[in-house]
Amino acid sequence: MPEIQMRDAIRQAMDEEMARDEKVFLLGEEVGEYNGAYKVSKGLLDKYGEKRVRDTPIAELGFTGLAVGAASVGLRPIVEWMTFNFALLALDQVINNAAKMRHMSGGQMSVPIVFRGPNGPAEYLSSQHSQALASYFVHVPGLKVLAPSTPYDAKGLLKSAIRDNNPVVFLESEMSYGWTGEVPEEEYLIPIGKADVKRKGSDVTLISFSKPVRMVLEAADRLAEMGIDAEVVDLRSLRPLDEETVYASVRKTNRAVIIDESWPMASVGSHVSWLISRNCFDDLDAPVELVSSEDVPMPYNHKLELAVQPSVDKIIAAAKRVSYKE
Amino acid sequence: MPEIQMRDAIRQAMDEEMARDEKVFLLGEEVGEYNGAYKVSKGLLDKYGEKRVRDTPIAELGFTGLAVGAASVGLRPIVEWMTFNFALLALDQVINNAAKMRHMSGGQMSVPIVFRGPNGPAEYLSSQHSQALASYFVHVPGLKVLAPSTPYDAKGLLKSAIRDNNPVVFLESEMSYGWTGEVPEEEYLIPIGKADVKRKGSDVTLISFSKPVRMVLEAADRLAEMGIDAEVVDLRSLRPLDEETVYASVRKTNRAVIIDESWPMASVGSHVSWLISRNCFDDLDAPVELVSSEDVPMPYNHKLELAVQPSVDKIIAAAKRVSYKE
Amino acid sequence: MSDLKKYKKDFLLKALKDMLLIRRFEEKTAQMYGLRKIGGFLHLYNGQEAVAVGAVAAVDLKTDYLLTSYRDHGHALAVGMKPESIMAEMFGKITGCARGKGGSMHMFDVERHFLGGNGIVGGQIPMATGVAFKQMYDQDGGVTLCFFGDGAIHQGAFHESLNYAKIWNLPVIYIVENNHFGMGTAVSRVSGVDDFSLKAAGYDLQGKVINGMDFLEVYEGISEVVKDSRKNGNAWLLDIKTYRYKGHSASDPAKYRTKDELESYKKQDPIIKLKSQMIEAKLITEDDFKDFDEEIKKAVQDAVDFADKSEEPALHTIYEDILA
Amino acid sequence: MSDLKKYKKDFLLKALKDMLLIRRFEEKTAQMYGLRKIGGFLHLYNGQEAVAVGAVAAVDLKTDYLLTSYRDHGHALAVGMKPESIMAEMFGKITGCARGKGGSMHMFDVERHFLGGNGIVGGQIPMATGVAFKQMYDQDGGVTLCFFGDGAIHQGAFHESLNYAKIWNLPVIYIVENNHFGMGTAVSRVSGVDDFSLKAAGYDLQGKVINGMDFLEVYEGISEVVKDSRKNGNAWLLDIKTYRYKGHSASDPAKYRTKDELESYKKQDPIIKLKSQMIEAKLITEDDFKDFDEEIKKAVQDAVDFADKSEEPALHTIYEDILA
Ligand SMILES: Cc1ncc(C[n+]2csc(CCOP(=O)(O)OP(=O)(O)O)c2C)c(N)n1
Ligand SMILES: Cc1ncc(C[n+]2csc(CCOP(=O)(O)OP(=O)(O)O)c2C)c(N)n1
Ligand SMILES: [Mg+2]
Ligand SMILES: [Mg+2]
Repeated sequence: MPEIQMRDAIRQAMDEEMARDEKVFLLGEEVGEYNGAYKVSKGLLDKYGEKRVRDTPIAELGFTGLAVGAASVGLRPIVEWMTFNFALLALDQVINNAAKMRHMSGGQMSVPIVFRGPNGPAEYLSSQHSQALASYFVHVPGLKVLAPSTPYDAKGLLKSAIRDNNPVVFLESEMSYGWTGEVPEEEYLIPIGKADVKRKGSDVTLISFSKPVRMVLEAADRLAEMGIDAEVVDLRSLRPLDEETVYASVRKTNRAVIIDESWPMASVGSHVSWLISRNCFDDLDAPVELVSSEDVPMPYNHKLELAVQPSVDKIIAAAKRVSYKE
Repeated sequence: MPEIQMRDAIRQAMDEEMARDEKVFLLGEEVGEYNGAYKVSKGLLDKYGEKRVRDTPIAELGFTGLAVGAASVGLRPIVEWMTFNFALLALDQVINNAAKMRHMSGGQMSVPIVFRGPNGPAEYLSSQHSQALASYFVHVPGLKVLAPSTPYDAKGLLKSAIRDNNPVVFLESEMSYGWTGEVPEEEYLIPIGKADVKRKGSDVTLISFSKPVRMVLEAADRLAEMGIDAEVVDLRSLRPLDEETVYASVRKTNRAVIIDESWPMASVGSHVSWLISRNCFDDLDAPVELVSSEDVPMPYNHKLELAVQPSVDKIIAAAKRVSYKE
Repeated sequence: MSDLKKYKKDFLLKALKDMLLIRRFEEKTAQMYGLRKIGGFLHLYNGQEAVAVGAVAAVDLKTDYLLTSYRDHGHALAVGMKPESIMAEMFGKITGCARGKGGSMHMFDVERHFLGGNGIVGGQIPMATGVAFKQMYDQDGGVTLCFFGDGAIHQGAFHESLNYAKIWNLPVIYIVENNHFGMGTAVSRVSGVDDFSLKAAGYDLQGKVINGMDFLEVYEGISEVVKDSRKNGNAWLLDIKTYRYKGHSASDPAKYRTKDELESYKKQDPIIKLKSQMIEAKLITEDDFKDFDEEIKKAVQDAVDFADKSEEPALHTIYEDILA
Repeated sequence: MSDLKKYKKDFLLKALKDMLLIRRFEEKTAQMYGLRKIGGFLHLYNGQEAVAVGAVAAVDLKTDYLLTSYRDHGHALAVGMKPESIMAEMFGKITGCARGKGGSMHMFDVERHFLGGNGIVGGQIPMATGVAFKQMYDQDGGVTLCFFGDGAIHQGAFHESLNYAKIWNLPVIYIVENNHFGMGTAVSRVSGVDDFSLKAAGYDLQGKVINGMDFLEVYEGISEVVKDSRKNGNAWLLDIKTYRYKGHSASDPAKYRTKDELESYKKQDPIIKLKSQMIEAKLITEDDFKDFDEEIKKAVQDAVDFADKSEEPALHTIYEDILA
């Protein structure tokens, strides 16, 4: 199988779906002539032309709402937000229109649209540019939310997202665009709503999604050296959430650590932590631990910004804590 | 002590602080000539004039950001959002500016501002107008978030909020503006960051904030008739969160139910549920239960909208469940 | 002054009946609100009838689309939605157009190309721009009518949308339904300009002011720009001056305006005006008018009866209509 | 053409030196980025120097305020911030103006009335409007300069702000620092209008186009409107045409423009221009210039040395500077 970068996997998904269905089009800042701020859409303008690959002005509320409107009459837009930090400006159109149209119309409307782009901290960007905002979307019924961690998952899930008849928020990550992984040449889809056990283990369940999964797998390798056999569950789909896969693992290991790079309060991480606490109450041998980012805005200084985020060491410490092996 | 309405308590707080400090001013849609969409600011325009009570155009991002700017150079704005549903349009200015200015400037700036207005469902308004969005603000470091449930708390907390040198989000509720309660004539302040035990009890801890607290107290009365003695903790301050008061109660009752009118996923309710699950792990005799709104957009039909939200019956059922008395 | 004689009787009669239906429907709706059959916010359209009816007459909803705000009953009726389905929606019944999910602010009829009914001031403006984007994308010859209030024009969504409409050549007609107030706030208190069509130039678009108290002026004014928009993909910004007779919503006593102002507009009532013109032109008689007014009142009462008799949605429907 | 002779030598010399400091500083900054002493996004100001320096010369930062975007080094230096504190900030050191929290995009100096350094395109526009609101509220005679790029003008925040400035009479000067590109996107590809000052009329404000490649034209143009704004509380919208010599950020090869275009602007370089004018007017000699260029280069090198030698912030500082 060819090894390709995450950005290529995402582009392949868009490319294949654009080739398959001419209702699919891409819009966003710098997606065309510039080939994408992070080169995710490289070559798509050349291939599909200006009609289907649209550079927008810097007016997020407008192009997001425009895409919601276009989707509601049969097009299938892919909205690229240059980063999710800027999506705060567009949130009203996502929450009050995309997520509500079907409901308010009593099922008459549907809004087949994908909102994608990098979420979460990159490097050296300070606090306005380094926010992991998954919880803002996961909170809201009427949306689906995906957060893949590998090129394989990204491609398969994005293709499903583009074919889905609902608004799907697709969280990528600037730091992982360059990560490589195997992606088959033949077409495949990954169904929305299924978590993936990325590593089998019996002593503790480590649960994560998006960029941190790689770090979690590294922590699991280190834990193995210490005699702790960790199972790693990659949620992949945050809404709907595959609770069963999570509980099955925790019922086996009796211990869980959630790793979420967002702030802790009212986060996806703390939500999953509670779900396990409640639904695996009799199976848990230790409290569920959450390794999140510190509850602070992101500083620019690199040492500080690393200290703020989850790390292999923090994950190991939490896994040892729930294993009572401190 | 005089019994006054919630709306009057909020107005008194604004009135007293405006009288005390001429840097304090109020702005928002219909706060002046119309005396407030829900009459919370009634009489303030007459008393303080147009300089300090400003009717705005319907442009939430603009007036919110304008107030953030004014606060950053020494004024103390109170921003009234007609409802928090419309605050989604203004979120960028709250999250990326108000909550970040101090941080990005290395402590040079401060932003003494209050964002207030009704949050959560009212009645017969369908899904765009019935969202409980506490988690969007609680998620974010750099903000404080308050959610009082009585006129007394509202007044004392709002006065503290107006005097605070940080951005404070103050969650009210349309349905409770008419609720009455005792408020002393002499001046008082309630410190930010302290929960309040609204009812003492020994069998189960019911934890809530804002509008649902009243319903929780009603449920507690009904539970008492059934022989279950519930303690009711009103969080009041969601960020910072008074974890100690919560844990002290749960360590006594060994059982907890959280009641939060927002959607369940990545909510304040599920966060507090996890905190208790983790930090009272050895004290809990039952899993922590969350009574939230259903994970659906709010329908217009009244029976349906009531069915979607927490209710006395749902709270009782949850309390019985954690007491193993189903 | 437009010339009545240019038009066939049927065309004018339909307009008159459509406006009257809206008026009678809103009167009944207000009554039903008083009886608590309808809850929540109720934004009535009395006085503004010529705008929705004139606009709809100027387009073809087979290819064209229409979006508006929460003040949407007039548009719903103008596009041909059944009074039954609108009233039942406001009664929260399963037979309502949105199965009791939306209420007064969220009328939708996708088949008739009426896409709501948006409760967020200005929220429909980017969406409507996107509907026009689809029309441009498919080159299907359609145009989109985007209605919003004078209060909505200060929203950022307006500004961003007009620029898109210009740079991408989108066939969208932005219609400020300028009833002079956003809730209790007079236009002049919150706007630097009186004439909103002035704002078009900032986007290199064209603008126009239209008298919204006259059906034919609305119809002709919109027809003209629709033709241009359909042919050349030009977007337009129309400031249609009108007036709402009732408060902002059913709970608003409207103390912020004078009786004189209200009366002066009522003297220009679009229904009375078209009616008188048609009687003068001998196209109808006073008796004809009375007859179809009775018919319309009966139709409205039928809608109430239908809504009354309809079932409430079952509880399990709260989990429906969320995902496709 | 403005007349050099109207001005004192000191005034012109300060402007020349300020612009040169910015140029040399940015050249060094680019170098430091190459050496990975600086990380993240780095938006250089080369070519635009006359705008910040001309504008700052036209105001009094004891009463006036200035806000800008992430492309903020030029403004930081123009208001008089020490190169040390700016460079140290970019090095992420505790001696930086934001204690290593902000980096290149977030320069702040509250004492000098410079309120950032905002990373959200258009995010500073409502805030600056609010700073002017305070000036109106206190009637303190101050005005606020609000800088933003040609890309930011399509943001809703722009539209909402200008309306507030008009209806509340706020003394704010909106300055489009029009360098013809928003990242890789030429103005003409995303804007319906070429001349942004046109947009002022939509708010009943006044607008003006200014040549941003000439210090005196900027200075005089802004001085004039500042006078009006200070006196009458009028807001203005200025479209100042300029050009950035470097890519959007340090990682951008800027393939979206031609060498010719770049060269044509470099021929109008504001520093070379003022220098030649001053030499011609015999206010300075070529040698004078070389001398203070050396001094400036040394000052910039001192800033680097200072930044290099400064400490990184301690880990516990991550919990600081969040709440007051
Ligand atoms: C974003 C937003 N802000 C505020 C409101 C509350 N609100 C509803 S209608 C209205 C007035 C709108 O006035 P206008 O646009 O002139 O429309 P009209 O009601 O006159 O038809 C306001 C402030 C809202 N629904 N959405
Ligand atoms: C709201 C928002 N959207 C997108 C970005 C990413 N971004 C940063 S700078 C920039 C281009 C801005 O161009 P312009 O306003 O012309 O300013 P210039 O960089 O030319 O000074 C973009 C798209 C951002 N920072 N904020
Ligand atoms: Mg209006
Ligand atoms: Mg630019």
